[in-house]
Amino acid sequence: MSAKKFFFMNILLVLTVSIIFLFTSIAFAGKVIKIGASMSLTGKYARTGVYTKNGYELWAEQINARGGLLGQKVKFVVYDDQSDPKKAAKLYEKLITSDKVNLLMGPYSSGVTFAASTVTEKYKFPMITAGATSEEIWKRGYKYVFGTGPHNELYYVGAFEIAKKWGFKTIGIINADDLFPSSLAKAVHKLAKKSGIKEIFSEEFPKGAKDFTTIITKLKAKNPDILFGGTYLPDSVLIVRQMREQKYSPKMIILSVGPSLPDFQKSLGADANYVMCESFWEPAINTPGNKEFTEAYKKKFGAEPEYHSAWAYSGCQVLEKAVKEAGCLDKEKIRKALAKIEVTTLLPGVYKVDSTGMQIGQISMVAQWLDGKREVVWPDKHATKKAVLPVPSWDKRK
Amino acid sequence: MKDLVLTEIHLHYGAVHALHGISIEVEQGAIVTLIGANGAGKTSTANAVIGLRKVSSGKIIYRGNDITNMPAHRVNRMGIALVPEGRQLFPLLTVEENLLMGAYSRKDRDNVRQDLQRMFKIFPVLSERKRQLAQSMSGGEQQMLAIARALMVRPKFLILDEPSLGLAPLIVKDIFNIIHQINQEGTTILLIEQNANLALATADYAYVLDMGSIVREGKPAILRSDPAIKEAYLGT
Amino acid sequence: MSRKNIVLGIFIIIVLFFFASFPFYATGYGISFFITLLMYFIIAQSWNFLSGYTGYVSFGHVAFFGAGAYAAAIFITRYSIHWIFASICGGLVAALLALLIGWPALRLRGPYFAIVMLGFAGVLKNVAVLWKKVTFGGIGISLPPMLSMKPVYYSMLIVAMAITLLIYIVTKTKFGLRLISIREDEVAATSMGINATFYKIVTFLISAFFTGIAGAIFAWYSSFIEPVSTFDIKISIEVIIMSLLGGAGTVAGPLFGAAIIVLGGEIFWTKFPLLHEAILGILIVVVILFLPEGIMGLFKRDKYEEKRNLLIWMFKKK
Amino acid sequence: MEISLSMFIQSLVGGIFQGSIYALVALGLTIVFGVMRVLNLAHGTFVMLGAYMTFWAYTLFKIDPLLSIILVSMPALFILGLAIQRWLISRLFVIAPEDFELMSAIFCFGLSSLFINLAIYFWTADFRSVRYITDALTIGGISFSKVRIISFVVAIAITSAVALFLKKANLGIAIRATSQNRNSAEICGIPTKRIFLFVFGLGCALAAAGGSLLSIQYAIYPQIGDDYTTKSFCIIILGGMGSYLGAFAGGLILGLAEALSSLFIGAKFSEAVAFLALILILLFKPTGLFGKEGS
Repeated sequence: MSAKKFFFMNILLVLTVSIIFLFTSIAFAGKVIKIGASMSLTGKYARTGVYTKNGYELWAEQINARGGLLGQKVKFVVYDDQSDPKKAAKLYEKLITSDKVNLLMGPYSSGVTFAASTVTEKYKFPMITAGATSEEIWKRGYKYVFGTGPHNELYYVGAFEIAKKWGFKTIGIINADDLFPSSLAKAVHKLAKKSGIKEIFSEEFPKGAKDFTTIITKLKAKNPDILFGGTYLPDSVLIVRQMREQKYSPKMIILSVGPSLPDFQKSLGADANYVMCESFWEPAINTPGNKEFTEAYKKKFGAEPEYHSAWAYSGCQVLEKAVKEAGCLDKEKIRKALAKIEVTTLLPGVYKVDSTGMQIGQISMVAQWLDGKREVVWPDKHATKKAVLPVPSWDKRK
Repeated sequence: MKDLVLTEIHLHYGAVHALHGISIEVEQGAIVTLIGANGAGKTSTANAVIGLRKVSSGKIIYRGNDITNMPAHRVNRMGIALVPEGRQLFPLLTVEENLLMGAYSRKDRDNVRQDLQRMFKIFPVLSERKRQLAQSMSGGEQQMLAIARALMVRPKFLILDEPSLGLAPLIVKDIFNIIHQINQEGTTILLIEQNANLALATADYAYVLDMGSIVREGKPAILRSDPAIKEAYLGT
Repeated sequence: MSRKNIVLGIFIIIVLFFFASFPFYATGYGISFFITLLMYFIIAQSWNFLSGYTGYVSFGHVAFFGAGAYAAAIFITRYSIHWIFASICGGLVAALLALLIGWPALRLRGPYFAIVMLGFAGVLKNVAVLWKKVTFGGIGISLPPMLSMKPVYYSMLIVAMAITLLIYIVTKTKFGLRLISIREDEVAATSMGINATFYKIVTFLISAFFTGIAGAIFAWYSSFIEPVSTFDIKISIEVIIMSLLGGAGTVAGPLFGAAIIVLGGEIFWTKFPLLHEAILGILIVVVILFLPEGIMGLFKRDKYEEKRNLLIWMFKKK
Repeated sequence: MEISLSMFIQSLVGGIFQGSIYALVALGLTIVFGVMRVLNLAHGTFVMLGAYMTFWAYTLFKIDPLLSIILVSMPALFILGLAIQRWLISRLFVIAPEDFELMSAIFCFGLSSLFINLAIYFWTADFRSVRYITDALTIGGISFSKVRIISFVVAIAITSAVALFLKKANLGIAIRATSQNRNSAEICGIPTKRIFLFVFGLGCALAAAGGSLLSIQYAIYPQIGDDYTTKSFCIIILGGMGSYLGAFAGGLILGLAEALSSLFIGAKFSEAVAFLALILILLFKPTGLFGKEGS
């Protein structure tokens, strides 16, 4: 054995000993309630992950100002999962066993939540998700994961109501091929069937596709009344641009994710008009506490809140109610409370879950870009404008 | 006057000690030859002079300038050109482009054009094929091209590494005629050859290299009569 | 037995004892951290076995990891096979794929083989996305929840020990020397009567098999797999860096490398949540440029001497 | 579904437009590989940096995106390339001459990881876009997006300029000479180290030009280049590694193959096409479609 090797061996020995201490040391238990979550602070969901974290933090600040939860201060322990499901699973393991957190909130995105929930289930630790909507999460018979926000199948209920009212008959569905858009497309497929709208075109494209010429050419040939796109922001922008180039304009356009972000309009300008999308939350809607939330958010973070923050905040509201209902931090009691309570939050509708923990009470609104603004067009209770349909053809626009 | 003086050159390839302190002197205007068996260190010597291989110790002086471990492209600018072993052409460049590259370091572009014509005159075969890729030519033609490429820089000192290797006797004769001609026009020549008969017939002075050391040196006539040399290198 | 060997032996026994007893006093996080570490041990060693010993550098080892994971997930969910058997099946599927791609691809050398493997991982990822009937496409496969970590931990440990032991044994036999002779000079090796193709393919199969098993156990451990993160090219690169850092073509090198990178990642990523990947990037750059002595083995050893010893050895045998 | 002639032509046009950008980006990669044997896994990252250069030049100083290709993104990345070659990659030649290709690949991966994450850190992961010309021409029922016509013209112009430079200019010939035989180039008086500097800078600048053209067509984000790295590798293998004509033809072929496969079998297969082409070429004709057996 060379001197170099021997040196390495020594280093390894020191490392192993320190690891033993690292992982076996019992976390210091303070007088605060620790709420754990992993969040996509870097990686592909970095942006939305940060919004979600902001929502959590704002709630924590406010509840501490109100005197805390069960009389104790709360504190978030948030780690970066790099938008990687594998990392997130490990982090929940860490939060539960090493940090010994008292409560858990979910990570961002369905894929990450999938992985995280397998860990929380193993430890029988209830977790409220405020960033995952794929119903697949609740189809596994898990008992400890509770959804907030409308799940995929509820995203476009309103949109189809509108479509039926206008008498649209056919739909074309295109979507990116990864988890979230695929499951949205599946949900839309079901909704269309239920509403008696015929699906005459359907196609998947690789995530990050850089050219939609061919898909749009095909859509144009089939010419469905409604175009649904399961998209992210870059694809949604590109699809609208290329639709304009090819002068393709279906009677109704619904795209996911992209149009619900302000960048959509920034990138497209007037071309963004008439595109519809789901909307979980808008600053202007009249849910209880919404105005105060928006104000507080602007004050704390210096920017307009995105729906992710409101959603995260609402998830915490549910957690707050459930803990109060349970009266203690016992996981089983909290789980039982989560399964039966109904909570009004910032989001439209009422928090209510079915027997699997899947959200059924909160609804998704429908928004449409009109004159450079995103307006709520459904449900009537929250509507700020009436939907403008059918979408005028490109040469008739201003 | 000495053109090139090598003093106590040592050279290593990794753990292999290729040159064991060799010293060589080349008189201006002469043809000096370096003979020896395969692996004796002949190409290593050429590479050390031209700057492709770093020497571990020793000095290389060219016309009073220290060129030890100078990068090859700068050695080239000092007027030393190499016709490398195995030709080492640019296979996917045309004959003309290969020649142009030979004159890359020259600033006088007009004269380069003239020299190009001159090469075509000396080597008519290249003129016929100037648009062809170098790799498409026969071995003899490639050797001509390699020599012509080296001449394009108007060298004052030319090193030829195994110019006869793998060529038919008739072509070898042609090439050696050209070498003589170049020498007569005033270029000093260091000729590295395995074919000792040929080399000794051409050169003014000779060194014999074996296992990385100079074992003998002298006028060709004297070396030729040496029984040991006769047996080892001249095949008689 | 020399004193050094005794020290080494004691050291190995301590390390093994530590690994074997770890789950009894560690937290869940500690165990899951070590499962990840062991997983990287396996993949890095598998890569090392192929690339460190034969010189065929694979940039797409994640292909076998993903194939193993998917195969196991499919066996478990469709045919309700116990996960341990499914893991072995996963390894076999990976080996089968290795045969399929290796037979033609191992004729290529240098950058071409590296890139064909990169492309192969890309193809498999696309298969996982497109072959919806079996893989459920982008939606992924969710498996029954894994309720106890200890069996997963010990199976990873056993596989990691197995591949390490295998490499150790191979280096001590003619088989290993032949692999090295292929790495050093394939033409010469062939001319000495070594059936290079046979040795390369066998090595490739074994390498893929173990990587596949690691993927399969991982699938069970994480209970959910989907194409993008399962076929993440980063895994391929990470194991290469681990092996290089520790020393490719050595028995212990990749283990050190994996330990340093996994542990380092863990530390950086809690300390610098926003910059840790940039730090990993810097680490790669610095290690390759400024710490070449950290890169032992294949990439820094004195090749001339080694080749000479090897040739002497080969001729003696003849 | 019935495919009409106009649909076919429309996808063909889309494919060629897309392919021209692929060709431009791949040309940079193939020059760098051909001359220096660097497997530049950071090539797409330079595409991303180029895109951001154009974006910032437009946002902060209102510099026209097309102008900024020549004024900002190409020069900036050229200089970055010089610096990387001068202080980093040139050391690799010394450290790992035998395993240079592998080491350079991993090294570049590290570099790309560094740049991407710095981009996320400083510029955030937000999607950005330059709003440029957005309308289209319609000729005989086929629409031609103006911005893509412009991109096509620019891409072809830059590609041909570089091709012409490599073919005719003395420095261009010297670059080719260096790629074929570095030692011979040295003995001919070509300063190969300086050629390497120039070549790596040129490779980065070409990536940057591609990035600038992306920024006027798409929303850009820090990971946008990743696709271009893998696709460029597919292209240069398709065309023959180190072959300039091959990179150009390979780019167009890939663009067309993606468009036509999405027309005839479905868009979801368009990504797989690139990888499949890569594998098939490597297995059956490793020198690529246009590769020549050189030294």
